Amino acid sequence: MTESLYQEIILEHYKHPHHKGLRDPFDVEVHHVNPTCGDEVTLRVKVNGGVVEDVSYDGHGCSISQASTSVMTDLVIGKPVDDALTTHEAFLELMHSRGQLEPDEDLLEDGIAFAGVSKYPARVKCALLGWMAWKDATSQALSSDQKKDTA
Amino acid sequence: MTESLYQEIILEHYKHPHHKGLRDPFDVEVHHVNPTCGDEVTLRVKVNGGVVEDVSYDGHGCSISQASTSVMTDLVIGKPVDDALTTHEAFLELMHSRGQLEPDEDLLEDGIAFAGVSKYPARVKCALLGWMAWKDATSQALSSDQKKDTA
Amino acid sequence: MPFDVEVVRKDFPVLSREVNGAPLVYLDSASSSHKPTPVLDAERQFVEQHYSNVHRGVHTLSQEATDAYESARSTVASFIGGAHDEVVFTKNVTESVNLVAYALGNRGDLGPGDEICVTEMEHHSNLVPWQMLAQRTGATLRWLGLTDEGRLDLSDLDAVVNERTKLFAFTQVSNLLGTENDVATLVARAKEVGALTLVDGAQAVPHQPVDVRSLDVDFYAFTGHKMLAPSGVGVLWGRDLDALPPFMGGGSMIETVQMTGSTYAPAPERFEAGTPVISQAVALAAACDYLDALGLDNIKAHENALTARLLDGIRDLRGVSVLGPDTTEMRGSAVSFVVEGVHPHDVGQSLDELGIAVRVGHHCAAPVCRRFGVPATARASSYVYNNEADIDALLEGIQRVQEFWSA
Amino acid sequence: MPFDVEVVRKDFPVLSREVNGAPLVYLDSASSSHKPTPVLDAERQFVEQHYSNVHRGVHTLSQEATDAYESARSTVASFIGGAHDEVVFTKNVTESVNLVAYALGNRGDLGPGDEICVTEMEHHSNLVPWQMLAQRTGATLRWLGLTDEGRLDLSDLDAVVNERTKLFAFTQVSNLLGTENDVATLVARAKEVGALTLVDGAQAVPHQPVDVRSLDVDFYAFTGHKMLAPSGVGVLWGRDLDALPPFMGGGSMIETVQMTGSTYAPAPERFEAGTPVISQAVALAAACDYLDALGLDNIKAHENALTARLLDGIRDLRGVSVLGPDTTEMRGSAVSFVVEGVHPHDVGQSLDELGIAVRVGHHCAAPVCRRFGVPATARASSYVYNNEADIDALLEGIQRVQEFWSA
Ligand SMILES: Cc1ncc(COP(=O)(O)O)c(C=O)c1O
Ligand SMILES: Cc1ncc(COP(=O)(O)O)c(C=O)c1O
Repeated sequence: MTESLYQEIILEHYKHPHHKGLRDPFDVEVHHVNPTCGDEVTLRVKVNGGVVEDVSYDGHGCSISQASTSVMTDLVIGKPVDDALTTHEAFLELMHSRGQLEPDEDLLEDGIAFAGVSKYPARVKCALLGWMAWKDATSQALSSDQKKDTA
Repeated sequence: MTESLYQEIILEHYKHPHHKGLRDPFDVEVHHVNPTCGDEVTLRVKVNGGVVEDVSYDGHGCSISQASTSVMTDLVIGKPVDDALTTHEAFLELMHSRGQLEPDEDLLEDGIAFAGVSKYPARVKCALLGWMAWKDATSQALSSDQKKDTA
Repeated sequence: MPFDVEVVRKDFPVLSREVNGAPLVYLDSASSSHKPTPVLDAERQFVEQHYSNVHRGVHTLSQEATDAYESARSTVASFIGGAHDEVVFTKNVTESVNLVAYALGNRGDLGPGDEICVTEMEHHSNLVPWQMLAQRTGATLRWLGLTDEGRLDLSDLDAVVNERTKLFAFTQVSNLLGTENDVATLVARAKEVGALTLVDGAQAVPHQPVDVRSLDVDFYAFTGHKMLAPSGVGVLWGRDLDALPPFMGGGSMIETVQMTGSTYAPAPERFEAGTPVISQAVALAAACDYLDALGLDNIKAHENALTARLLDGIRDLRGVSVLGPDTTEMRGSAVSFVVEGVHPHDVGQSLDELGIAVRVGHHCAAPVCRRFGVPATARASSYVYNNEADIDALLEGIQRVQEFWSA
Repeated sequence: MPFDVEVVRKDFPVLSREVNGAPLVYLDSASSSHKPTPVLDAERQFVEQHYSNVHRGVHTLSQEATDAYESARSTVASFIGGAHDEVVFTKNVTESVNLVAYALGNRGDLGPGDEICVTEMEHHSNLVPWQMLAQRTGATLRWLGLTDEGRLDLSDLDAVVNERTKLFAFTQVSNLLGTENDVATLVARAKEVGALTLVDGAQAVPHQPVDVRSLDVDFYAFTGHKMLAPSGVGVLWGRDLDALPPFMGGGSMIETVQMTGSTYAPAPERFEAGTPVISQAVALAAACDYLDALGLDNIKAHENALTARLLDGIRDLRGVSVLGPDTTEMRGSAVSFVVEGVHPHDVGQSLDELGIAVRVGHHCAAPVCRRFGVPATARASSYVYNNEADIDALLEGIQRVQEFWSA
């Protein structure tokens, strides 16, 4: 079986996901669903002083969605929110590149393994499930933070 | 110009229609329209003792509808209603034959000129306009006759 | 002619394609079928030599096109045992169902207290239109549930289909489970309570002989692209279409039009607003002829043999289970299966890497997945052009998938 | 490339046909156009090598088909200056109009006291859906009348389009009169009163450059079969389709489905219930490419030259009069005419005997006939493949018709 889509790195993260399991403390919890395949993720974010302090999650789904969420946590935990958002942007861009983009390994690290996924439009949503949940949760965390600040 | 559709007889009746103009006395008057081309006919029927005593009409339309109505009046006026209905049936059958039927000249007389029309489905409705109006008016005349009889 | 799948295969150019370096094994016909050369040629020949708009002209091409279109209607009508004027050409079976839903709504058939009945195995196209109709009118949607074997649970049929039921809509064959329903029993109950019946024949008409008169239903709907015809053409058959008010308004469906109001043409024209699916209808008729030439009984027997081979093969595999009936008894050729420990998307993708095309997901029947507690399934479905080698390739492929994902 | 009609003609096999012993002169493209070989080949190549259902699979063919379908959407969107997600594929422009009419109704936009405005020159497909919507909701239908020249009578524009107007639907180019309307003036008035605008571009998009953004409308609808594409595919463009609730329910238009209720996908999927018109959309994109390669400005210039030749020629004939604008100023290529003393059906039939195809009847715009006091007209309409010889044959043909019928 060829492995054009299923890179070793993806299989590794799928079989041994990082940071999996819901943890306390957290600011925001979100639940995202991919209606076309039923993949689900519940994801928590803790932001502190402009830094992504923790991301934890649980869910089920295909290898792509599970591995991609695992890779995402590696890339954002401990990073300043702004840097994490930049990484998020870069991953999004890669996913929409239909295989036309050379991914930036310094920025995306294990995430570059998903470059091949961008050639499979039906799977792009899988790869983005965890990332979108993180973005959503982080935005909520930031805006409730802001409210606290201005209150 | 070929004359496959426009037989001499048809052109004759079109240019010099028989029995045209509304006349008294009559039992029933009907108004029929061909919505696809706007052809119209107003037609009166007088039935007496089981015989079609008179049919008169007015209207406007294409050569086929006008000529066909003219031919129809020739064929039914003065005939026992039953015979006229048989002729009507035969004409209907001819019109739906798509050129596959050898028309009965004894029965249809000038009506056989319309055999060619049956090959042009778009024109069949034109050829039937007056005939359908006559059938409608005659049925009404008969049923009101019956009501009178049974009253 | 005897049914020879190897001869049939020659009519489908796509079957000589390679996918990911392997010969294509196409097991996704329940989603959409391929189209044989004679059907494509019939459409092309019509378009190149006789095309014009229909119904509205006296010129030669317009008459030829009208003849071709109306004779396609006759062919399609005969194919299901109906009459010419009982057949409406639509875009797909989804439009056919929506047509009836909107027309019943426009007629004012439904209101609070009335009920519409469906089943839990419906394709979204025979479910969502009724949900929307219920929402618009205040009527209540009810449904028959499923047994663990993937059959309709008829234990509460009499309660679910009752005196308040105005319409009972159900599929003849499930696209996810493969289950064939006993139409006679369901229609009998609907008749007892005076409900109209609509049968979704999308998965039946391509695969087995169907006779709408003996089914004794009010409406029967199916779709061309699953039966060797192009996309873009569906069918609604109705016993008494003239009793329905129009759905869409526009050209061709009218009798007289004034600015202040219009009157409508009789069926079937009343339901074909605008320029119809002309060349697609011609192609659908050619597909009916093609299927008739093969013989629907032969097709059914051929598919049953393949389905049995697949069901038997899966039974021998460890960690693979089938959703829906486990034998070919009252069953179509769609076989949904789940591979333990491997997500259906990964199953489908891995099979594709071997050139094997199966569908994965909820197959537009999400409630069935929910009923069986799975997020999705993989589904293999065979048709006239599939052979034993295809089934064997799939069975072998599933094992390779298992190896890959357990490594 | 310079526009060379003789080169173009080679792409249309039907043009080498004979009709009643004479070479075909096809002047009925306003009703439906023929389809060039490159468009037919593009569809066939797709169907034979890349066909599958779209949107629902991970296997290779399914992805190729989805790519082809979605890239067709982009091509069609660019063709009219719109964006990918603003384009919905329908069956024909009639469905596009009905989609908006039903969706507005479903949203509850209209009720007693509200008004819908149209014009007296609308095709039935942009009139009857609004009559039906008015009937369903209790809203009032109003319309702009016509001048004797066949232009919109704008003298009461401000009264007819007023604060109660919720939607103003009008055609860009009349299929019967040929009149091109001044969209900017009409849209400006609609904007003043906050009414939505829908433009029927069925007779515009095939013949001239159209840019929906500069037209500044809310909805724009057109149909494939009049612009070198197959029957069975139409388009609805919308500025903000996500604001509309669904029209038809079914597969592909949903987000989540439970038996108790469903949520819907964003536009454009929300409006494409069921298997879409896949290969027809691919063909429509090929038709857009074909038209783009010819150049819409070239096409418009070519047609204007033919229209001028025809209008000038008819002006020289005794007993023949044109309905609608007498010059090419703000005018399409459809020319309706009446031959004194000869019923339009007889005109059309007699011309057909000479191999000349024109349309006769009310052209699905019966109110226009009524307005001009004729039961029907004959209509000649030219397109990319017509040449001066076609126009001359028609002018000569009309004279032979006159001779025959005055004999
Ligand atoms: C101006 C106009 N609008 C609408 C239509 C209807 O198009 P369709 O029949 O493709 O829906 C036509 C053509 O028939 C037309 O010319
Ligand atoms: C049982 C059933 N009903 C309805 C449909 C919908 O068909 P279409 O998408 O052609 O409208 C399908 C196929 O997708 C089906 O399998």
